[in-house]
Amino acid sequence: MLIYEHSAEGRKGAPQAPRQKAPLTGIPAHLLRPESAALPQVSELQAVRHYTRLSQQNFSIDTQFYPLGSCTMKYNPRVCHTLAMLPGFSGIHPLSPATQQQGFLACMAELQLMLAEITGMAAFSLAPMAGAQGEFAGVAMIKTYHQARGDAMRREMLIPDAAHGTNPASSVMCGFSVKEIPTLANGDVDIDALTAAVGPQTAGLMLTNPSTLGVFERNIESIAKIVHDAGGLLYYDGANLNAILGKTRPGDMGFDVIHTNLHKTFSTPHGGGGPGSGAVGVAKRLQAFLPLPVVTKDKDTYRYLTEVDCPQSIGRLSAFMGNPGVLLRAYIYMRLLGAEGMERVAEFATLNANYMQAEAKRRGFDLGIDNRRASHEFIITLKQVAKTCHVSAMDFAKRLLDMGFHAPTTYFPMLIAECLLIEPTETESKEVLDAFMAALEQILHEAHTRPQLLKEAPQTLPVKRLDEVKAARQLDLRYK
Amino acid sequence: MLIYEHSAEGRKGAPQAPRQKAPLTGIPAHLLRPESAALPQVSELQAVRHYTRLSQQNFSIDTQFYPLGSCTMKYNPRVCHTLAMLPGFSGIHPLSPATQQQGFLACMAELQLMLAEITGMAAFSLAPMAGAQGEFAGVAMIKTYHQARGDAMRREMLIPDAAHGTNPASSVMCGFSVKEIPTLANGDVDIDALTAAVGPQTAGLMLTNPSTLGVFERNIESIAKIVHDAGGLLYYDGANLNAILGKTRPGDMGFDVIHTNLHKTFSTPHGGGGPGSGAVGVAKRLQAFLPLPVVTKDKDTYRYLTEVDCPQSIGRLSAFMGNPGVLLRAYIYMRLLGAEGMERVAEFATLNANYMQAEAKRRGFDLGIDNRRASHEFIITLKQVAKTCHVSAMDFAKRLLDMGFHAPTTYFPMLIAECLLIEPTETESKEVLDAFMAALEQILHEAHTRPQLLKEAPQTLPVKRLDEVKAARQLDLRYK
Amino acid sequence: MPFIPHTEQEIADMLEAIGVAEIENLFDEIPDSLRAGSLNAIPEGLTEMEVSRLLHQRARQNSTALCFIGAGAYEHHIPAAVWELCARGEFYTAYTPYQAEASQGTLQIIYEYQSMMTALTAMDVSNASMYDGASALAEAVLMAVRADKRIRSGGGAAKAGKVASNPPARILMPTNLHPVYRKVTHTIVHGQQIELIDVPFDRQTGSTDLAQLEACAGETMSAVVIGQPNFFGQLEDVDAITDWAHKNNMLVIAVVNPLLLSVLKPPGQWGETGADIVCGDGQPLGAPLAAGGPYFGFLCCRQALLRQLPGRIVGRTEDLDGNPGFVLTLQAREQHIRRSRATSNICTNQGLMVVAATIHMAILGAQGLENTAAACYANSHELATRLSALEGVRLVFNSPYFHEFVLQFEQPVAAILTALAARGILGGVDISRDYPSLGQALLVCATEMRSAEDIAAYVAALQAVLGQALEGEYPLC
Amino acid sequence: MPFIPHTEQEIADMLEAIGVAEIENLFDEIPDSLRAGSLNAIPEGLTEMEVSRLLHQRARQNSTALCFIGAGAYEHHIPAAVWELCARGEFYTAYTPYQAEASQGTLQIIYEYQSMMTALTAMDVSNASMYDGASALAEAVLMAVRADKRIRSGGGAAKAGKVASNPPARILMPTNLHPVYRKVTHTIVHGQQIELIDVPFDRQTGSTDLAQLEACAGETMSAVVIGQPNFFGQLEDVDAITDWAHKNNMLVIAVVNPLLLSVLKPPGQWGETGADIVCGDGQPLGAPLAAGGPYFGFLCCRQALLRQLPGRIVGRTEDLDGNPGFVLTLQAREQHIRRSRATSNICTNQGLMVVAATIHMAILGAQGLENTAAACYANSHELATRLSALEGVRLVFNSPYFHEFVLQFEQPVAAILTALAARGILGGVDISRDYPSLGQALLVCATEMRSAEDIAAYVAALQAVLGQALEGEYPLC
Ligand SMILES: Cc1ncc(COP(=O)(O)O)c(C=O)c1O
Ligand SMILES: Cc1ncc(COP(=O)(O)O)c(C=O)c1O
Repeated sequence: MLIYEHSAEGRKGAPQAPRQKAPLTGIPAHLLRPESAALPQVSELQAVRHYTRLSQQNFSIDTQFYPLGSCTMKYNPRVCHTLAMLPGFSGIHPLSPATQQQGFLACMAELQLMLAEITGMAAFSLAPMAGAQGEFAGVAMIKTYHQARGDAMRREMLIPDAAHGTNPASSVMCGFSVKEIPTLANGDVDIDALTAAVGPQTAGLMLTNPSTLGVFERNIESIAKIVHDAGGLLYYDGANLNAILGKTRPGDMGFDVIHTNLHKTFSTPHGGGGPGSGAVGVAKRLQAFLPLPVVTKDKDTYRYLTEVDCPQSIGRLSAFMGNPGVLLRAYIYMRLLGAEGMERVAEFATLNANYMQAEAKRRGFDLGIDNRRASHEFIITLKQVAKTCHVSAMDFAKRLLDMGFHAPTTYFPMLIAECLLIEPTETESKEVLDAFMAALEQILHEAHTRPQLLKEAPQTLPVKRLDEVKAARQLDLRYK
Repeated sequence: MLIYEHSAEGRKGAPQAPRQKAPLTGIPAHLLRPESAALPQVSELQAVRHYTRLSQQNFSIDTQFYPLGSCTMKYNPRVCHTLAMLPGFSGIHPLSPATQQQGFLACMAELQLMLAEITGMAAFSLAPMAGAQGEFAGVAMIKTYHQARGDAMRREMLIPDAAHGTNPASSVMCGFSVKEIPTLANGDVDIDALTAAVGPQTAGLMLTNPSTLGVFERNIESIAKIVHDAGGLLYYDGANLNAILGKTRPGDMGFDVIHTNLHKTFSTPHGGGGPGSGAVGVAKRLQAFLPLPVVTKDKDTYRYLTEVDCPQSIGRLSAFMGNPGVLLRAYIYMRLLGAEGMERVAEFATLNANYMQAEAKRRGFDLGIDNRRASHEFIITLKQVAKTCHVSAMDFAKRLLDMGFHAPTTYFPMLIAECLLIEPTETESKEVLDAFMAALEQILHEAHTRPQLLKEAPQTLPVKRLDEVKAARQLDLRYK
Repeated sequence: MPFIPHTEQEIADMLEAIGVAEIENLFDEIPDSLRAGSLNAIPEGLTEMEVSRLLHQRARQNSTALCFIGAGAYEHHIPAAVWELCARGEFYTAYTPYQAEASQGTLQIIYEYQSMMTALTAMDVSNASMYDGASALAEAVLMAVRADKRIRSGGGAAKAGKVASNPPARILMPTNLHPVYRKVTHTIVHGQQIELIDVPFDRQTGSTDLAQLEACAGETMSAVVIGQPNFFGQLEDVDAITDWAHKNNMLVIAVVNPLLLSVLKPPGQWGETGADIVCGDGQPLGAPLAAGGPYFGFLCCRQALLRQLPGRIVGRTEDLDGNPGFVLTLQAREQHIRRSRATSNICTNQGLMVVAATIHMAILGAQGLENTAAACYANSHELATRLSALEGVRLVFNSPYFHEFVLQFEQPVAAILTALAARGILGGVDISRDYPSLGQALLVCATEMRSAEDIAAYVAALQAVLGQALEGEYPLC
Repeated sequence: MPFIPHTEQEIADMLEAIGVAEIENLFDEIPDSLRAGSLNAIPEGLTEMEVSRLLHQRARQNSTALCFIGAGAYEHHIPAAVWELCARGEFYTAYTPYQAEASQGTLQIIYEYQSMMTALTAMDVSNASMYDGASALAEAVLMAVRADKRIRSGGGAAKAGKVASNPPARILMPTNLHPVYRKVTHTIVHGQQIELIDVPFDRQTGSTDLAQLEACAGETMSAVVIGQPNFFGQLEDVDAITDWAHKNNMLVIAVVNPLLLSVLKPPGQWGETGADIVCGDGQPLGAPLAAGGPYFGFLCCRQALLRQLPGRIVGRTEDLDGNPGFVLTLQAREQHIRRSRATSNICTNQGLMVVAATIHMAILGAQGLENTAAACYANSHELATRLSALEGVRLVFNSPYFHEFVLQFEQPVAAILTALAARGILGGVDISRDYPSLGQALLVCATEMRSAEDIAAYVAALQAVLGQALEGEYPLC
């Protein structure tokens, strides 16, 4: 039932708003709203009950194992939320003088430094509001860099075919054309193809490492050399940073620009679709181009750098300062972990993924890429089962929901047919991993014996399988 | 699954506690614990997931209609919680000097005054921690009053048979014996029996008005006269105060002592079994006996009254000040409502109950007491259906759970066979009341056509009907 | 209408269904003479915004000074997850779990709580909570008396009103128990003719004086109460007292701090056979100070005393399909069934605080509790050493204490505390009036929350305060 | 190990299953040359207690002065229930609702949000949010350009890289729009060769100058942007501008404050046929100020532009049994399907803020929003009247404004603000540098949160400040 269906005309008196409507004398009638907006009219109890019950219809980390590959669905420590919501932070007006927000700015300055250290970059801007905006900012910096050197012909961005969709989309938003680089069956970039592709038109290469195939790009040093030799820059998509925290640093691999998804690696909650943060880091030669604002310290006082300080900046990406509430949560998380805690993240995320990969193989699943170390995630391909039993990876996913697990990422990366991309994260226990693997094995068995169980799944959720085709064909996008 | 079943030996390092265990040098070995307590060893994620999922196994006001008679399960405004949890309140040490808690004490002083005004009593103490402790305090004050007057023979407390079990139990804890007074079929106290029962041994009479039968005691003035003439005092059990807020006042009816359940009438949440508050109010002649602490104002400063100020007090009931967090929530609620809002509480609680009563009758149910106004609650008796269809009030209750409603109170008051005591409260909408009545009617129909549906209910909850007899026979009271 | 969802149309429809013209008619059974007038002392309703502003103001009027007060309520770190979970509507707005199938969340938590409390105390059973530590002690005393066959013909407080002629039951209560606990116990039990007999403490150690106890050997006492640590923070020789009591046909009632039980010998292991009843305040397990509550009382006992245990108890059972589930059990002890013959009048208890304590213990685990308790020990000892090194300050007792200790001054403690408060330090509790024999005595506590800087700040402030004249800063009465 | 649940035994078992001796071996594909050294700039881990202490300290270092700043972020009362519900783990810790059946909570809320936003704006469709108001404006500009058949051969930003030789698309951007919105739009769109053409405002009214617009009549412009109210808080003649734009083959992009839409004419009703694209910042609907975010951008449009709309969209559909349910739909617009030819690169958006806004609107309803908006209006007018009555202060514009207004001073605004801050007043935003033609100009706002006393405090403080010498208090640069 929609909140609108609990509404009754004439219900009123929310105790949250001023009791009376002050007169709007002086506004010409033709600028005023002729009748009230059609919003629901419900009591606070009705609203609380409705949204509490809706919440219960979600899977979430706090209720289920959520091994969504590429998304790093780790535990979000509660203290990050309660501290970030302290009135001393939640009450700051973004345009209040810097002197009035020194406590907040101190956190941001330290966060910039910590991110630079863990990634091996020279400087960071916290401005981008999600990974994709970080990519935009990074690619725009690459563009501005070439332009600033008078190197205006570099119009092409190289992107491996395994890359996330945001990589090509971001490049195009910056005015680049995109050239895809193929990936070998072992998961590494095809170096020959890359060598053939680079040239004076090459602005740069965008790479995720470990890649979206769940393996570490072993030739990263050669790749960096090829691109750099051709005059291009290297962009690091930080979505998979969780796998290497404290173990190896993108800056040391040769990357010039990087975005980090704080809502993945640094545990800020995903909120059912954001807010996130795609903080960007750069090597020295790109520092002047960082998006604004950036926090700096003059003597004992923190303040934001502006266009006056940074005339070469690519500019601003939001009205104020990105998503400070998210940044605070990441800051708190990093302080809780410390250097030693970060290294543990990579170790146990990797241990969990490799354990599941070994178990998957043992239980008869085909791996997307065989005979390699998994990074923090790995891929199962159901191509064979699909052919034999006429069930799809999507059917597997839906059946998992019935067993109380969120499904892994399906059909991404696109290179591997009928794939499940599985990322357990470091915060899950062996108990959970074993239960999940047992469920997967049971479903494999069901696929052979009772495939309709998969096709008709889910059966235990608030709704059964939803008709996506109908949704797109007979558009119903709002309550009427 | 129990939290213990998620435990693994050797899991450790809660980031919430000091990292190391400091040495306990100087404590003799025989005073120390030889081995760690058998508590579960889980990660924060495991705990959060476990308890989040357990929470989802509860019915609650925030998720379901909860018409539990005598319990006043109204909406608990969320702002009462967020404000009561402000660090400025939650951080106060109870033994810090009064000068350090003036903001808190100001709220308490005003709460005392507001409760006195709405009940018509001379003074209040906020000390009792639930209704039953309020009863204990009130009855103890009656005892002390008689003793202070040298009237030591008054050893008997009169209590109508419809009364809540806490009334007789509280009287006995104070050293009284209990005499039951019968109730007439129309719900009023049997005046003749009362007249016959009073005497020089009468310490007082405990009454709930409106009574637990859901009707207003019309002869309250005569009753008060009879008891007072015999030298006894009148005790008001305030569990049903919601019905008369702002409409009539116990003090004006002649009551000498009263407790109010702030966790009912004044909307502090019940928390799955408390904490509550049973603040007690008294007429002038009992003021000296109020339990401590009581808040007072000297010039501009608030402070607690102590034994030095109140040598005749019955004493203290808790180590500090009752349940301040509960008291704060009640205070905030009362300030939100104001005088006009309180009167509306009684009006709409009564409207809802009478509407449901009329609907129940129209839909073929037998009323516990017919042809009277319901107060804020009313009774259905299923005696006839039980006889005809061999289903019980409990079966009705369980079937209601399947339909998404919490059950009304069953088998209380004991006077009325196979009864459901239904209290909707003022915060529920007609939409909800109609849905509930339709469900009741459907169950009545099912009782005649498919009684097994009732007997096997519930079917849709985390567990099916639980075996209470087995629980009591084969005691399993902790994880071993 | 704030919080009331009715529209004009719905009101009209409902009145029509009832068959009255207006809401006022529904109150026509109330005699006119009793109708209330206007409620002048109740201010007009506020909007949520207005009430928020008011309460924020009030919150700011309470101090945020550094707290070195203990005496039964302790400032501990509470993991953020605890109250984030407790405040979930499904816990926060449920009633007592009368409909078991619709209350498995609350019921299972209570079962887990009972498991954890019995583990901490090493006792057989726990109930689902009492109001607080002080009232739990009173109930423990009532249990002991009911269990004492020499006093009463049979269990049940029900007889109380009728046995006034019996000899009064007696309980040995050391004076080094929390003074308010002793007062509360008196308030609650004296209606049932129970006498609380003082036992003095040893002036050197602050602990219960075994010689004094020995004077009561052979007398008919239902129980002896032991606090571990006692009100002064001093440790008692619990084994010796327990064995002495049992030898003399008395039960042992332990009053303990549940956090410290993570490192101190649990009452179930005291002496040869352990304590019989264990109670205390659960505040150190997840309850914020909050001006005194809500906290909760815990109450555990040996299996033999189970039927005397007041309050709710949850048991594990099975559903129709044989799956495990939880219910309230042994309800025949309770007032809603047994009425005047119940073990107690308690009904609503402190459920939500039990949820908090359970989650708190689950998150910290035994190791977290141990590290916390040990940090309290270390901080208090550090503070005691440094304070008592100051001129004019001495530690009163000479035997082991845990996280509270008593200091003695030459100047009036009340004046010292006022001067400290002006420097942002809540220095402890003045116990001079409760214990005149100790002179100008101050009870001080430093939990794990007090950092090295906090401790240094106290030392510096006290040094400054003692160095100046204190005349007239505080009325001495 | 904080947040890591593995026991030594489990680690051993897992390594054995993998077939390696130690965890380190799992990293053996990383070239040795690339292994990281120690991370010196990252401090040691803190316990939760330590981190709480630190963050409380940091929180106290931010001011709690009375806030009269607006300029795109407004201090409004947020019902307590909003964040109590948003913070529930099921909302807070879910991912984007890719598995629809396991995400009906989030999906239904987005559908309700789309319904409410289209109701407020009187538009046909809404997406599920953009990052913020400024980036939403940039996306609106991109939409308008993609929709402009005169500029591009066909939809899809994909072509951007290849059409460098096309004539640049142009958009009319009044200078009375938020200066940072204009900057952000430039940052985001200029890579696609889109030109933003300034339109000056009328010096008397602060509103868009129709005469200046008329100068562009006949030129190929993809759209004109209108702020209602504009950055100065002044109201625009939206009907006239909308009709002018449509007559001249331009789309109309409205930038609006969603709270004020409860009382101002909705963009869907501007002029004869309404605006085409509506965007703005959702902050006034339930987001705390929080140093600048997270807030969220909203983006609505007419049905005809639906396929150009970036971001997520939720549709209602049916399940196998024919029961209603919700899914992400029209995903072929998005980057994860369309990649380089997507409408935008946006992926993660501001989901939780949408949950907050939906609950906020549900609780307040139209009436609550209207009363709030009207209170902002009343407070700002009261404040403007009283401030501009002071010597040396004048209101710059002479036509209707809503809840922000511009004052002009003879003394430097920067110095005045510093002096006010010292008196606990955040007096507004100095816009002198962005708008030199306005002289020493200050943008001031008073929402419903500012009580009569607050307003009086500002007036008194400003009076005091203006009465004193201000030399050198603030560097003027
Ligand atoms: C590999 C990869 N790159 C980029 C992104 C985009 O990040 P965001 O969703 O924060 O914009 C994602 C996240 O979905 C991703 O998995
Ligand atoms: C009529 C009546 N009296 C007394 C009580 C006891 O109140 P409490 O549970 O707060 O102790 C109740 C509540 O259950 C009640 O309904």
